[in-house]
Amino acid sequence: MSELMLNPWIRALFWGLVMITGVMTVTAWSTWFERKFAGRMQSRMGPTLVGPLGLLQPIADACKLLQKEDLVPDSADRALFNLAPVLTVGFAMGVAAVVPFTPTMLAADLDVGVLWLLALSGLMVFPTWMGSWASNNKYSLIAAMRAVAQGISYEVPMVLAIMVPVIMTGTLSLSDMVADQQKNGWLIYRLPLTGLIAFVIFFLASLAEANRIPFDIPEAESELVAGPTTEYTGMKFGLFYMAEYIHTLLSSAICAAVFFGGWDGPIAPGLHWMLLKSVILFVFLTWVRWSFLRLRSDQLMNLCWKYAVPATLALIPVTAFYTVYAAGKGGV
Amino acid sequence: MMERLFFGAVATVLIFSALMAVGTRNLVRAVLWLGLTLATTSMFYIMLHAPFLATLQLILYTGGVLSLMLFGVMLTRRSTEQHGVEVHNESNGQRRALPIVAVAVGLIVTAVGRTDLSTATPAAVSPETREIGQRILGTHLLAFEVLSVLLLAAMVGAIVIARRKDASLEGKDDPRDRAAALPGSRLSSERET
Amino acid sequence: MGLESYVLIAGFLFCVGLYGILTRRNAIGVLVSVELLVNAANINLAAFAHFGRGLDGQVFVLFTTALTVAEVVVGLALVILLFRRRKDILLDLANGLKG
Amino acid sequence: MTLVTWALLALFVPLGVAAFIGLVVPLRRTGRPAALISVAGALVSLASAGMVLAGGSAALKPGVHATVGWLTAGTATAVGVHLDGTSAWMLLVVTLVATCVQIYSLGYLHDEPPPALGRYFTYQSLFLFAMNTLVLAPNLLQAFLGWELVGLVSYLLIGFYFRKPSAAKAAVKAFWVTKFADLGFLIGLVTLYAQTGGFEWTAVTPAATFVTLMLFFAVMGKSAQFPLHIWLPDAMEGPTPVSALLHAATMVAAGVFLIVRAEPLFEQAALTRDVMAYVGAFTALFAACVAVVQSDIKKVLAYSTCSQLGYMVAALGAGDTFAGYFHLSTHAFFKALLFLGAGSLIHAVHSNELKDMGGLFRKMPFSGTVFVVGALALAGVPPLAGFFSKDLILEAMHHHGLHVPLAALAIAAFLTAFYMTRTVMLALFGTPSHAAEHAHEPGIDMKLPLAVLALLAVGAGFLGGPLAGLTGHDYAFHFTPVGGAGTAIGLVGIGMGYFMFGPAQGGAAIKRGFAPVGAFIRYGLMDRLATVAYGIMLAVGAIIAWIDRYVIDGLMNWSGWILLVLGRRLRALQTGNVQDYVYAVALAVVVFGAWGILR
Repeated sequence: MSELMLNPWIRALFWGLVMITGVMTVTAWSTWFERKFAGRMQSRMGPTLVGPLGLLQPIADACKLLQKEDLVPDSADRALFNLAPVLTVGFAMGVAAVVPFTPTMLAADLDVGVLWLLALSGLMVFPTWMGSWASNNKYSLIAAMRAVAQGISYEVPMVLAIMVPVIMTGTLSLSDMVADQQKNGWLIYRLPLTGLIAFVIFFLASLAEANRIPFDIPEAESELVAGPTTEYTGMKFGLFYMAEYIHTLLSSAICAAVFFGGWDGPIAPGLHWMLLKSVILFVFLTWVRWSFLRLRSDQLMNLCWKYAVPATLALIPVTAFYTVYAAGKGGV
Repeated sequence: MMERLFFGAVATVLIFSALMAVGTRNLVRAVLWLGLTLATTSMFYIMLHAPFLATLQLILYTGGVLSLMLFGVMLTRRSTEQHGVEVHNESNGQRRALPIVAVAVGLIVTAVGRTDLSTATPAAVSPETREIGQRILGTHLLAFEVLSVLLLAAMVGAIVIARRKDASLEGKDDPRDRAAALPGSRLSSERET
Repeated sequence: MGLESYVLIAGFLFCVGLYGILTRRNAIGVLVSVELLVNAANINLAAFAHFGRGLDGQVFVLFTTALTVAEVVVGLALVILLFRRRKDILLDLANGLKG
Repeated sequence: MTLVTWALLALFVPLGVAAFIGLVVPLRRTGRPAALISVAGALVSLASAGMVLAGGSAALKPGVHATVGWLTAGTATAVGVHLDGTSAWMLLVVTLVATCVQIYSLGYLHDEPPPALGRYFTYQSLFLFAMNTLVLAPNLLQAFLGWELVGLVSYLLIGFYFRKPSAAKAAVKAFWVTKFADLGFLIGLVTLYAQTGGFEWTAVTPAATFVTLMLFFAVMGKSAQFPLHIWLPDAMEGPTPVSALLHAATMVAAGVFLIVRAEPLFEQAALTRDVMAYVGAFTALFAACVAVVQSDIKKVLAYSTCSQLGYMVAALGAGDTFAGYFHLSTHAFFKALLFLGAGSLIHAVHSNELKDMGGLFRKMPFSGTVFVVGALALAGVPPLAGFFSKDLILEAMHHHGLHVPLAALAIAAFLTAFYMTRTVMLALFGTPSHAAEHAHEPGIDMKLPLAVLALLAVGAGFLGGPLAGLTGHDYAFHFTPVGGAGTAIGLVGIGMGYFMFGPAQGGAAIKRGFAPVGAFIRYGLMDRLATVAYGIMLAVGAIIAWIDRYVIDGLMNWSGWILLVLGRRLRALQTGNVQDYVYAVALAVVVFGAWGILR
């Protein structure tokens, strides 16, 4: 077994399968968790009927979605319409490839893991756009404009924010980043405030890229019906829904790895720590989701261009200065 | 053998998507086919031991440039689409373009055939990403700085070009526009001539 | 795979782009074709960097990438201006400089 | 903490403050808190500069050099700090004057709206950073960065009242004139780099003459030497504390400092030094002449600054670096004092005009006294600060046999004493104007800096010995005939001024005799010159016009006709369709490619 795992292809395949299954399963039950959590926040019960504590609810949901009729609007661009949900899950899962759960448990230990991450988050815009354009529906089209504007805007602070960890650890590989944190302390506190601000902005930007509340302006069901997914039914809608959850979960995992030391922690094995940190962040996200109102389009853009981008631009020289002089690292 | 097959597959996708990008009449699809071409190119970069370029290609071209183009398509929708049907995207001038392109292909094949490119062997170790950074901020620093000035100029230029409001088309809420719309002013006399 | 296969593919891609530039009526279509040209050049640069054991080729791909972004930005701004003035973006109709 | 750490603190605290109060918009908008933070930053900077100097000449003499690599393409260059006696002392002078000015501004700009106040202090902190960058520069490249930065801040501060058209115009004028001069700096830098592959102060190169001439051109712009002085009087549109800090004490002296710093370079260029001696002396004389007839108190001081900078440049041209440098530091103190004193007079009467003042001494004894102290120091009355440094300059000119510049400087010394007496008499004594009736002393925040600077204007002259030791020169005060003559000339000037503008109001005949000259200088020396030049140009132009009309135009018309006919034929090629042009390009590429490949 161990000899077999040395072959990078086999290794990638194995962990890829593990990741996909794992992520799918976790995603399914994260919807259950979210509904329970939201229920408690609003003095409700959440799902209770299917299985003990409603634990089988996700399976029931999946069955329901599969049974529904698959509609394609007459004037839709059929090929793009069908391609979009597949791509959206594909891109979301692609991120999983570089998430380092433990030193050995990661599908692809890319040299340029960070860039891969950014690339796929950037690409996430396309399926959303494609689906809404192909629907040939007014609401969807407005949603498409919003999605693209939001996507390319938040790409900027996201890239700039993650430059802070990159400069501090001097690597583009996510696993090296975690290893560095194990040695020199977590990035969230290594440079006071800077790491924290970078984390907050990165986190916000990944929320915006995933179109989560409070950044779900393209979806905005109260004004745009359901945005990109207006015309989607059944499992195709389910795929969009799933992609959002996968994206959110993986964002939490990545933030845990990049800013909170990943698998670093005492006593318990690394994987436990990594999962614990990810789950805490995910709970935090759920909490945010059920506490905040949706932003307006212009507020969203203001937040990005007037606050997040200047802040990250200021962080980069500060970090560079710290890295070169105070920590005595880097330098030419 | 595996490598050959893989290369062949990637090259086929690349060329096919490129042909579709210039050939399809549907502008949106053309842009999306271009996206496929660019994504496939990043596969080439991986085969050429340039993973940094590959991911950057995805971020910048596929993520950035393409989104911009889609924006362009959406903003000019009235031109590209009527009653939900794409129009006006047909090609013209094939009769004169085809020969020149055919000659160009022939020339390239001939030129490559006359070289000794096939004897070149690839580097055994792939270079580190770090080295690229050092190159940019070392040997090519001047080019890098000039490039930053260029990007700034492009940014300013794009804003200036796209921002200027045509008083005859847009609402005249800016006083300068109102002034420009007055008879005899320079801007208004330039307009529609 | 040898260097010549990359160069040939890139050359062919370039010709496809050239064909697009010459035949597309729509300004955005022309921009798409220009992307193909630049992409072809980039493949060549990366290939020569790999086979020539240098890094400068890769560095220059980065530079051309940035250049292309600038070009697309300005190009699209022009397209939008054209659209505002003429209500269409068809290049063969935009011949105001006709002698 | 090491000296370098202190120096870095002096450098970066103002930057941090500028960034903090500049970028945190709500803070900037509140005005006064931002101002206090800025003053605190300046005080920290001043304390750090003091600590650097307290390190002692033993530590500073060999020069402390701490740099990091920057722009490492080709040959490496560096940024960092270079500490020796010269830069340490200059650092102290700059931070001291800046701190005084900032404290003074608290009172002077009290009535500004809060956002404007915040903006003002952001610029002030930024200026301190920029100036310190220049002062601590380990090489010419960093000096250039600082040089451009202070130019920028100067532009921003001159245009502080940007809603006033004259201020906006003055800012733009200052910017363009100095930027034009800075081209010289750039050309000099590029030449130096091409010759030596670096930007070192101590570079040795055969092209030194050219490089230094170019650098001196930039200095002429920044230090307001004739004929590039034209921006400085206009720059008085800025708030008076700004004039005191930037356009009297520090920024305009940056040019002089640059020459002091680049002494090894200038030593290789005898020609440049001669040019400097003559340009400096001429500027000193010319500006002093103009200062005599100004009616605006700030304009008097502005021309006086020009004139004094001329002294420094002339001294450097004579090769006596220390004399120029010493005068730079004493001048910084007493000219800042004069400007701030003038500021409190202006503040009291709300006018720059001398005729709106008069009799202010009785209303404002403190401001009047410090202004008189500054004026006496400027006039070179012993034992005030200006006496020692001016004496040293005159002696240096004499020592190096530069008799023509010496004569010019001596006349300028007379004029200096004369116009300062005139200003004092008109502004402080005589009959009070209507506006001066309600004048009263400023608050403590304006008095304190005035007191500090007045003490320095009195005592700085005695610092010559220690300063010389610090910068590695020899200096001991001797009484010499030249110096004595200079002082005597100054005293005569004062007497003359008192005679003409004092209570006696004598010398009516002289006044009448010189009235046309005064009017000529006041209302249009440059204009008259321009008129003459204009006449000559018109005459030459008429000749050229004839040739142009009948010879060249004839040819042109003929060839134009040909082109027209050709053009009509060729127009068919211009289809206006972009793709046709691309097609032509592609066709050409394919044809040439085929020729190249198949050949």
